[in-house]
Amino acid sequence: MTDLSIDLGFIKLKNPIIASSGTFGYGLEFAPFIDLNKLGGIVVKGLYFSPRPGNSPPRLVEASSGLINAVGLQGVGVKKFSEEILPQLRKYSTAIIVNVCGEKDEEYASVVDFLDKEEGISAYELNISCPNVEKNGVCPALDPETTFSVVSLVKKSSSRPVIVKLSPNVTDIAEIALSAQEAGADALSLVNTFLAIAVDVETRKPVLPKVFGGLSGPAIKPLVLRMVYQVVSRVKIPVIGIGGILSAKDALEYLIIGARAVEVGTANLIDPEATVKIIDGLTEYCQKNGIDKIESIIGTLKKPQGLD
Amino acid sequence: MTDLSIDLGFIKLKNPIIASSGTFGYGLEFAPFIDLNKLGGIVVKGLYFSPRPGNSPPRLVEASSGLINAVGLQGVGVKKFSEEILPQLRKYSTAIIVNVCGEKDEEYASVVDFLDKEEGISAYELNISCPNVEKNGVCPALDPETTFSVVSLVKKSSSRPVIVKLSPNVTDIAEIALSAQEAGADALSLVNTFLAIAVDVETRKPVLPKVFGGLSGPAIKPLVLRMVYQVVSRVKIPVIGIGGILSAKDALEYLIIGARAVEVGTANLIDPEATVKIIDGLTEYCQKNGIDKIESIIGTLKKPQGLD
Amino acid sequence: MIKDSQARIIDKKSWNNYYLFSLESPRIASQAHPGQFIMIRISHHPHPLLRRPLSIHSKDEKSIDIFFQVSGLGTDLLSQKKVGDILDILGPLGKGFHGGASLNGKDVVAAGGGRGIAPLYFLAKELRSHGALVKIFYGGKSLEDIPLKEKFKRENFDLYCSTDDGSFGFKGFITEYLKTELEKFTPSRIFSCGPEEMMKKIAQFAAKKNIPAEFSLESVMGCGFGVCWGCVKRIKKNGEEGWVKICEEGPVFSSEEIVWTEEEK
Amino acid sequence: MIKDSQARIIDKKSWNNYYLFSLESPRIASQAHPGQFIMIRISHHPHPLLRRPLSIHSKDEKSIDIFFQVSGLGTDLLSQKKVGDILDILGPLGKGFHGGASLNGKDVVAAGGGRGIAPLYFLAKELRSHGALVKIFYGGKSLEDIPLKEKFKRENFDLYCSTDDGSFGFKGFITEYLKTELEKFTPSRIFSCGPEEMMKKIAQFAAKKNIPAEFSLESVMGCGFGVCWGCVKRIKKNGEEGWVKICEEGPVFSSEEIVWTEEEK
Ligand SMILES: Cc1cc2nc3c(=O)[nH]c(=O)nc-3n(C[C@H](O)[C@H](O)[C@H](O)COP(=O)(O)OP(=O)(O)OC[C@H]3O[C@@H](n4cnc5c(N)ncnc54)[C@H](O)[C@@H]3O)c2cc1C
Ligand SMILES: Cc1cc2nc3c(=O)[nH]c(=O)nc-3n(C[C@H](O)[C@H](O)[C@H](O)COP(=O)(O)OP(=O)(O)OC[C@H]3O[C@@H](n4cnc5c(N)ncnc54)[C@H](O)[C@@H]3O)c2cc1C
Ligand SMILES: Cc1cc2nc3c(=O)[nH]c(=O)nc-3n(C[C@H](O)[C@H](O)[C@H](O)COP(=O)(O)O)c2cc1C
Ligand SMILES: Cc1cc2nc3c(=O)[nH]c(=O)nc-3n(C[C@H](O)[C@H](O)[C@H](O)COP(=O)(O)O)c2cc1C
Ligand code: FES
Ligand code: FES
Repeated sequence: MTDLSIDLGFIKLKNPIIASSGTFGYGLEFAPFIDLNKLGGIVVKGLYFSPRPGNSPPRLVEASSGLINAVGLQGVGVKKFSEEILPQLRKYSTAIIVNVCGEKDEEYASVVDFLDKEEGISAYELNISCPNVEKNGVCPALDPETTFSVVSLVKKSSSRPVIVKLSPNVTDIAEIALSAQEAGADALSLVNTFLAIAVDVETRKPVLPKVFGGLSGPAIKPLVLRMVYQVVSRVKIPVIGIGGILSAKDALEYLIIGARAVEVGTANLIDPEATVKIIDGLTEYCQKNGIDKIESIIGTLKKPQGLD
Repeated sequence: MTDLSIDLGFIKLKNPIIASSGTFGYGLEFAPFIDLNKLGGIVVKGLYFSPRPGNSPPRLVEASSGLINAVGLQGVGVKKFSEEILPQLRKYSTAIIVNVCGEKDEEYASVVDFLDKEEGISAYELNISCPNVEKNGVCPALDPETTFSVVSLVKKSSSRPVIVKLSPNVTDIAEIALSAQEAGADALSLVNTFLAIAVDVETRKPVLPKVFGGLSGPAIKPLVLRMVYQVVSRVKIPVIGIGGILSAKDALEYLIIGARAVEVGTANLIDPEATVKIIDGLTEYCQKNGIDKIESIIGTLKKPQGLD
Repeated sequence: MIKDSQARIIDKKSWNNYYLFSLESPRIASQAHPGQFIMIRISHHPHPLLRRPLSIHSKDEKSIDIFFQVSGLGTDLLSQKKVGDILDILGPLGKGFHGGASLNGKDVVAAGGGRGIAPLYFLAKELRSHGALVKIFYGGKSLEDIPLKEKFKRENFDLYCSTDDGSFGFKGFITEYLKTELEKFTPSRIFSCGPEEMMKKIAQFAAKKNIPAEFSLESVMGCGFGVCWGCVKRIKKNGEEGWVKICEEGPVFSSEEIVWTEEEK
Repeated sequence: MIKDSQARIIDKKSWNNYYLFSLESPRIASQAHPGQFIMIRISHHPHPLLRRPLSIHSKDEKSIDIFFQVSGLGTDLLSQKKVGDILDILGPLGKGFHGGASLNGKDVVAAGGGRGIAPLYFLAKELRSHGALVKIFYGGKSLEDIPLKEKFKRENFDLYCSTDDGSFGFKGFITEYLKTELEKFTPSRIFSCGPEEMMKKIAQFAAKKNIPAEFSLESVMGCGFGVCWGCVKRIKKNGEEGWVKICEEGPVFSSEEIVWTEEEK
């Protein structure tokens, strides 16, 4: 029997496969396809305090091996989430993580405040990295100071562990990571989508009505692997890798580099069974390679030593 | 007759299609495939002052809709280039641009010094953005100050226009662009490759011996379009777009956003006729859409105005 | 609403740019309603990434048909599949058209343009089985774009064809043809699927004449089962307007529900 | 060294994981030398992006053959192409094997493992046409991995087969078989293509016995025609060691030229 469990310190996961925010709805939508109890965790769709209307369509455009989205975090708000969705989600034995959003630092804190009263949440994932198309993609995670400010504020009011989700649209992601760690982050998740544009050459308009969107999918994987590599050697808290994972092989690349867990995003849209297939693929890999505990491969990348 | 010519201020190009550095050899290698006189320009392979051995293999790994390379700028050095290659290249009536590299600011300047004596070069492209795998991807273009320093030094010694090639691995590429402009850059080219990693999950080694490589190809196009968009509204000098151009449609996206020319890179490896096909495709597009001069579509992206 | 990862292509027909596939899927065949759709996985490689939505064109006991036009890479790759190939599909998805028994003995119109005809064949057969008298309005750019006209004729539907270039039937848009004909009779309901401009026009004169109408909307779909929030359209329900996921609540909506917007392509 | 964007597949054979295609290309057929290769464009979509290098396996008046093993996505997609499909290829590329006329009447060995056998058929035929006495050493994991053995036999080549599992011929690696046989005769030259470990071993005992040897190297290739500098191997020429583009200067090098390195996979 292969042991796929992973200890993040503040929480133990059945396995390192977590469904990522915004690509897994509120979780329940996947119950007809897969046994949710099999997942390491579920990050629900980003929650602002109040319901949000989202952006006007088109909200999606396909790119080469990728997807550009500008959904704009349309969602139900904390109240409806707590009353209608959480009670159903709680029944599953998997880690429920809430993706917390805010226009201002205070909104993040008030979402956490509100949810702290509810049972059945394992951790918060602070979405400080959603490329806000209104503000040309600006978000707190672009800067160490704004990162520090929002993370420390939330940590003050939160009774639960806080995972901070970083943005890839920066020069030195390790610098932001260190800042989040200093502000008290319990873990980091890397990364949210890459700021992107597509143009319709026939109409000469941007395909997305507010020009910008966020790129996800296989196209970004090599870039995110690099960012995880840059961060794991600098921080002490666990890192969760997110970007372009379609298969167990993709997930393994992240784990070997040093991510202690991964989130699977766009893959869920293409194949609602993706997470479970990836979990099965991890078991298969471990069995084939005589690995008893998947923990034992984390961060085992054989780095070259002084080649010419 | 469609007029594809483009005025960059310091030079007029036959058309906006330039072959990008490192993917077009020293240019001559393509003579068996295409008529080099048809191109807007050719940027030759990156030149350091002295010949360079390059990195140990494997140097390439394919990614999703992309290519990761760690060639390491193996090359012949300025002397051999001037004596053996330039005399042959000069015969073609297309803009010859030399991609100038350096370990230190002074090396850039000495390459330019040396080449300034030679005839038949239209401009230099300052490669301050090649992710140097020895230094974990660090390069001058990551920082406005190091950018300013090397650009102003080179501008002092150069009798020719200087195009500054920027890196995508930054938070705010417009800031770097402004810094290069302030230092005297005559144009900007966006972008060099994205710092990337691939892992072999069977051996648990990085696929590239020095871990890092640079991602190019269609995967990066949506990200580079965004960067060009961010830069063109901030600078006065012309911007050349580079990234993932395989077809005329791809090139047109860049031109419509505001790039005055584009460089075609990885596409040359896949189809040595790519540049010429793209030029033909531009003519076709113009004819179909009743456009007499391609100049007239540059920067014509219809930006949304105050949608809800 | 679940997955068939082993739906075999058991028949394939084609006319120029248009294709008709029969897919073996007893489960979907038994559950499907007209106006519902499936999401097809085109490739198992990273590009093209997303599934593509296609309407259920008709159904048999154990199989469903899809009818599609090659519109880009995804449909092009799909068109190259052969009889015997296996497709991975999700469905039946969405809610489909309404009405049915209540239309017994009534005149109804099903108006489709180009590939928009796809769901209307299934709908027309179902409506007739409920006793409705179905008139099909079928428009295309040219004779080549109305390849299903024989099929509708074989089934003895009242068929009104138009082509923009006049190469077959009424010369002009199907909306104009319909408008002309509506001076002669007034259907109890209009069902329509096709380019948004066409549906908008039909909605306008249906509203003027007070004919209830239903439209099948299109949108780029990320998932097809309600989790990505990518497919929204402006919809008014219970007096409230908002962005509604058409994969879940639609793709079919009534005239009163749809807020036709300028921004839509 | 130019392009054929219209090379038609005129024949296709397969054995399990191995495929043999004949491609119509009079130009390449008239120019090709053994050991040269072509670069095939697998798809016209953004993924997989790069062309794939395949050796010229044999040639006819108007066509060339390729013989390949499915090793990943590119070769998998290629294997699905059908007779009549059109391929876009570059070639003939590289420099190929040396020797020829000078080997008239001499014993020579061509040793290939797995897919490495591909260029050796063309080579063996050419060598024989120059009067050389060619012995083929052909190894694979199992009987399934030496599908060309019948072909070599039909052409009356002296054939020595080995399989790792002993399912056919000598049980063990082809290198061991060759070593054993080399106690009985000494060829004037050894030509080899296959896994690097195999070639390294052959190079070692060829060196010991002072037999000149040539090897066809593999590498990930970005272009195949010398512009990306991606395909380099460590090569010693005129006393100087450096990274040399094998697509241009190779892929065939002699024992003395190759610097076998540890880092290579
Ligand atoms: C519910 C639903 C049912 C449909 N039923 C049918 C059908 O039965 N027969 C049929 O031929 N077509 C149908 N379509 C349209 C079909 O899904 C698109 O033609 C197809 O997805 C285009 O994919 P592609 O890869 O070929 O083109 P792409 O290269 O992806 O795009 C070509 C063009 O189509 C647009 N497009 C891309 N995806 C969609 C999409 N999901 N919806 C609308 N436009 C899109 C693009 O913006 C672009 O302009 C349906 C669409 C929906 C939403
Ligand atoms: C000059 C030359 C001639 C060749 N001739 C033949 C031949 O005649 N028959 C044959 O079956 N194979 C031949 N090969 C090997 C063949 O090119 C690879 O098997 C093929 O490119 C793999 O592509 P893929 O997409 O199927 O696999 P991928 O998914 O790309 O890769 C599968 C595995 O192969 C490795 N690989 C990828 N590209 C190459 C490459 N260009 N060379 C070596 N390894 C690679 C990858 O690192 C990976 O481990 C030749 C290679 C070279 C360089
Ligand atoms: C349609 C869509 C909606 C998303 N919504 C959210 C969100 O609400 N909150 C968030 O933190 N990330 C959101 N993301 C980002 C993903 O969680 C993930 O970080 C990103 O897609 C990269 O992973 P992938 O390549 O596996 O998709 C969204 C992504 C997509 C494609
Ligand atoms: C194999 C290879 C070698 C390259 N060498 C150089 C170089 O010498 N100098 C440089 O400025 N850019 C170099 N580049 C970057 C390209 O010029 C270009 O900026 C990048 O590939 C993005 O464009 P593309 O997506 O069209 O390939 C190289 C790229 C590749 C793939
Ligand atoms: S297509 Fe994903 S929610 Fe409708
Ligand atoms: S494969 Fe590009 S130089 Fe050899």
